[in-house]
Amino acid sequence: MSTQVQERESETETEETSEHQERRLSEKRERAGMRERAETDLSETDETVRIKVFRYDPEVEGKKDPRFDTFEVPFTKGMTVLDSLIYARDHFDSSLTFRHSCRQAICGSDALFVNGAQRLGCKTQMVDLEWPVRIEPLPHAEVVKDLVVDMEHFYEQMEAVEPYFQTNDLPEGEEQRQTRENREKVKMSTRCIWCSACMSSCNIAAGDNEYLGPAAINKAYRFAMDEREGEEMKEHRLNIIEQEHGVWRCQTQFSCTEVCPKDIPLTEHIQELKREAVKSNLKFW
Amino acid sequence: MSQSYDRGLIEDFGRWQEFSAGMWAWIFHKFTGWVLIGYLFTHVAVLSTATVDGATYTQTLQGLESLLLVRFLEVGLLAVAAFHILNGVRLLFVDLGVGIESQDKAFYAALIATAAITVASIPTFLVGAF
Amino acid sequence: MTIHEHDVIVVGAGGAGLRAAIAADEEGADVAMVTKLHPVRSHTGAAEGGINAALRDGDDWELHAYDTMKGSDYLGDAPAIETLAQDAPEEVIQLEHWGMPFSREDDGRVSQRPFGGLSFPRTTYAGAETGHHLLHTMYEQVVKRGIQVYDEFYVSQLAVTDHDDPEDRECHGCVAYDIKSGDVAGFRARNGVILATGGDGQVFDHTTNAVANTGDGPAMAYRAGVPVEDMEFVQFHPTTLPSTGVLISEGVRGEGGILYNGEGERFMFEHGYANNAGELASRDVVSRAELTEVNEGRGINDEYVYLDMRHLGEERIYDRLENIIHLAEDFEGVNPVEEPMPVKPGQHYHMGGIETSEHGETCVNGLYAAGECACASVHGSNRLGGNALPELIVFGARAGHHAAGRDLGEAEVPIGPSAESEPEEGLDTPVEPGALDSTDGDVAADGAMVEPTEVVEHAVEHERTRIEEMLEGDGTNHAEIREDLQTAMTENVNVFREKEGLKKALEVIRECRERYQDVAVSDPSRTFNTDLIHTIETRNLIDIAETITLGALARDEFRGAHWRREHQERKDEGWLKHTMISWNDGTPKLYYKPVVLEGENKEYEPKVRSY
Amino acid sequence: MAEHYSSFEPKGTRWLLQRITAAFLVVVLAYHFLLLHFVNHAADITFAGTQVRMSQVGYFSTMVLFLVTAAFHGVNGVYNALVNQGLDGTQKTVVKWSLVAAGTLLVVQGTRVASAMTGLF
Ligand SMILES: Cc1cc2nc3c(=O)[nH]c(=O)nc-3n(C[C@H](O)[C@H](O)[C@H](O)COP(=O)(O)OP(=O)(O)OC[C@H]3O[C@@H](n4cnc5c(N)ncnc54)[C@H](O)[C@@H]3O)c2cc1C
Ligand code: HEM
Ligand code: SF4
Ligand code: F3S
Ligand code: FES
Repeated sequence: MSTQVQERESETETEETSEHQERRLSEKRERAGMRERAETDLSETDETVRIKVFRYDPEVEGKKDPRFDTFEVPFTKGMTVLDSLIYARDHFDSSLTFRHSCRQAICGSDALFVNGAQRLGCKTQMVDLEWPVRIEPLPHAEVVKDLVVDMEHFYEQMEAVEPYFQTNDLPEGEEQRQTRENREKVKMSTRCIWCSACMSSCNIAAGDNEYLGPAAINKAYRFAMDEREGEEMKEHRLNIIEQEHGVWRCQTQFSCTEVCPKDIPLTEHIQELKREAVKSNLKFW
Repeated sequence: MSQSYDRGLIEDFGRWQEFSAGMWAWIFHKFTGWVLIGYLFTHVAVLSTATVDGATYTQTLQGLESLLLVRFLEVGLLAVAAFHILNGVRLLFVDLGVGIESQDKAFYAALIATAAITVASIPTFLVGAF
Repeated sequence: MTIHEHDVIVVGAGGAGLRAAIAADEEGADVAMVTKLHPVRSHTGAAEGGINAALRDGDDWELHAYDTMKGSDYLGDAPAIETLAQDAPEEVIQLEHWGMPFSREDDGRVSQRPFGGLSFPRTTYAGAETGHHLLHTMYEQVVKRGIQVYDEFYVSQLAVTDHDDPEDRECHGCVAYDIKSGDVAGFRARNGVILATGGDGQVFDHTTNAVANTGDGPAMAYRAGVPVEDMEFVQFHPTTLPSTGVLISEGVRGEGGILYNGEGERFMFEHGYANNAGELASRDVVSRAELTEVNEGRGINDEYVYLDMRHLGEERIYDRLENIIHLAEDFEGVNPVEEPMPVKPGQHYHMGGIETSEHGETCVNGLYAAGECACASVHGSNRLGGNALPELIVFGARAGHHAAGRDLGEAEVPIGPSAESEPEEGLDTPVEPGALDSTDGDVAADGAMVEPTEVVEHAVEHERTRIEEMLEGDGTNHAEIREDLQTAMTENVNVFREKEGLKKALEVIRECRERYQDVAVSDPSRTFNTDLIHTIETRNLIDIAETITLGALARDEFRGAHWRREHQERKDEGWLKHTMISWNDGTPKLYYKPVVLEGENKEYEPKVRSY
Repeated sequence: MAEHYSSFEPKGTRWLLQRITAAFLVVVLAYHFLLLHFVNHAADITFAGTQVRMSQVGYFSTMVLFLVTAAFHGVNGVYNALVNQGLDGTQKTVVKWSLVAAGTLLVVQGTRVASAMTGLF
């Protein structure tokens, strides 16, 4: 026989489930019930789902004034919001524009405003929503066209926190050591996929354009809490997030934490940085 | 270059139906905070009658207290203060990173407690007003 | 006309592109990245499993090389494989030094785990999201170094001179469409262009690849004269969710998950596909078994089979396979604790690609390729799990260094049409493959034109006209063509391959070409016109699909991921050679190039590949 | 490497003070409400009664401290709220100093009132 590769991948890391994951699980269990109901309803009624999609194109007559278009999309089990958009584009209107790529909640392209909440299109099951489904571009961002918003500002904020590892003493030819606890501590913060859902949901970020925003602060947290960077660098990092439009702007609205598709406890991270900043300031008094 | 369509401020608060617990808590806290500082200024103004003489002071206070409206406003003030205090405590816990996962429950608890305190205090406030 | 000028232009910003850009920057070159997606959106982020590197005592690069050669079914080139194994440890340590959050052992060192086909647990990982961390860590370095990134710029053509012999041609840059503004811009590369455009899974209708993985790099390089290598070797994964192609890892079967057909039979045993290993048989065996069941009418909805893990018990599932619950729920709407998960085979990785040496060079001067779009070749006919990520960083770095001028010595993997050992003659194709008529414009300028900037300008002009025509014309929508192409490929060129099916596929591909002749974009807008982008991509898919099918038709043996119904055994006698296809200015030419089995210290002996 | 250039970080400090004053206010405000609405009904307040309470040094200083903290907490809160809504530039400076003035005024006037209540001065 030619190919008898025993490809055994054990992709799951045995990690303690954090409280957030716990919460998410219980939410899932609740939703399972909701789904059953939705499905039984479905089999009896029509098999299409109506989506109302925000349309805007600065160049095209008739689309210069924003409007909503309605599409009737055949429903299939397991259909996500993104699937419905793809269907509408490929079958009804090829000019329907939205960003998407991975279809598995890892590229962060398709954060949308779905039925009044920031969600990833590819990770939102139609049956979990109320129909008709209303799909809009992310609030608090400039719309380029249809569902595409300008991400430049978000990227600028992300890049303002020196989002790269910096350390002075690296061992020659081998890795730096890091304790499991420390890796566990930064673990959630490293999961960010730059989707900008959090930023869009935060009212402070909406009002104060210079506010770093939850994602960028979380990025800063990811490095500030990484023991490999050392104490001195941590001070430097705290100075960055302490600026006028840094952590102090956060009013613990928790919207960011609610919408983050990667379940990152953003508010908690921001709060921890505030405490760290206060502590480090106290040291010098 | 394409120009972009900015949906402006309607986005901010036009969506209040969608707000989650943390957002409502933030709004209420803001509102109650403003009421309280507003009250503090008025309060000091009223009390300033004490700088004229004792009689004016007593007269003013009792005069105000005899107004039914003021009695009701006082109940309102208590409600506002109670919420601000309770949610303030919730916020302090959030700041300390304690029980962050239950922040939404804490907000509901604060609301309920505020209502309870307010209702329970009505007799005390209104006594002798009628 | 906008022309941006840099020393090195990297096309694509996934793992390979980012590493290449950093490498060029390390050499002091002025480097820019041009990418159709913002770097962090690249599909490298989807990789979960890990990165193979011999880091520990008891392991060494020679073992890694040996495993890889064996895994490749002796179709990998030894110098490339050895380079991969030798450089991987250093590159992985480099990633760690850039802050990549690897999983850790108690002593604080990075964790490694066992993986299929490896003789040592050398798969270094970062949770179940290794690719995500790799991608982000390297993008962070790009930010730190201030490397210029032109994101949401779609590269649609290379600026290559049109000398008759591809080996005389030179690449001076590329043309990109600025998605946001609609401007067609030229990119002039003083030293070199590095293609790192990733996979091409969209050739099939069901894939674990991203929607953006459309094989643009290989298609552009191919049309510019660079041969593509081993295109028939496409890896399929047996357990992907039917509606999205999201991968359900082998972990489920590893923990005891069972496959059932529509009649409730445990078919791996009951229908005798793998009486010993059952569900744990290798990827290709399981994939073929699933498809046989479906084809013989025992599938569910004529499409998929069930992967059931309910018997493991809720507790064990939550404990070991929690992420699977989320995947199934989020992407398929199925709660695997309560119901079985529907699964079917999906395209996963393309071993073949742009022919390169182990320095990433192609036969066109100044044109490099690295990552999944390239074929160095390290994976031969079958990629081992965990070997793609090291490929990105090792060959990405080498291409970057070389393009920026570092001397890496003479390459040992021969490249270019002159490496031909024998031409393929008499391949029986039902239709003529290749271009329909004039191929004017595949290469940028006429031979007399030597001024590099002019070559770029010429290419820009050409693309402008092409785009203008598509925007203004009236005609077929590409989506239908793409759909038919994908369906035909999945029907005929997936894990099951037989002569008639392959021929059928070639006919459909030809039809698609014809229909593409009068394709037009219905969205007239210049702003973020994804309709236009997808239309251009579809052209690339057609070319790639054709090379895959031609390769598959030519190779009448069973090796690695390539299985032929009529030829179910490996034929080392005649087939220890790479299938090469060169565009040949519109009339594709098939030929073969010998495999290099001569390593640094030893010659690899083809052995039976059993584990 | 950036040195820690400032040992007194105003933003963080105000944030911290806002929390500290809040913690203090919880206690004092609750006490204040209980005392003046529940123990002594507001309607029964007379200058004489106030004077008795105010003449105790402990009570007097608590009330002044209450005033100062509440003034800081309230004014700082208002300032933060405005800044969060995007107040910037000169406007911000103007608001800032107006608020400082208002707060100071409040404290000064409040202290004068409190002194008057003691009847000592
Ligand atoms: C689900 C999944 C799991 C995997 N797991 C593993 C694993 O555990 N271990 C492992 O080793 N490998 C794994 N692989 C394989 C590996 O992830 C890929 O082979 C690898 O990430 C490809 O990287 P790349 O840099 O070549 O391309 P990509 O990361 O796909 O990047 C391509 C880049 O090219 C750009 N681009 C494409 N076309 C154009 C154009 N025309 N113009 C401009 N820019 C363009 C894109 O914007 C993108 O930035 C997995 C793959 C998948 C799909
Ligand atoms: C009694 C206990 C009190 C507690 C526990 C408390 C707590 C808090 C906290 C924690 C904040 C900060 C919110 C934030 O920045 O996120 C705040 C804001 C504020 N507080 Fe209080 N407070 C109390 C009393 C008062 C009093 C007496 C006043 C009035 C003088 C007041 C007025 C304000 C104002 C105006 C704000 C700003 C609200 C805003 O954000 O708009 N508070 N309070
Ligand atoms: S923190 Fe969460 S919501 Fe915000 S950008 Fe990252 S992944 Fe998206
Ligand atoms: S929503 Fe905004 S206010 Fe803070 S908690 Fe999140 S950043
Ligand atoms: S498509 Fe990638 S995150 Fe949704």
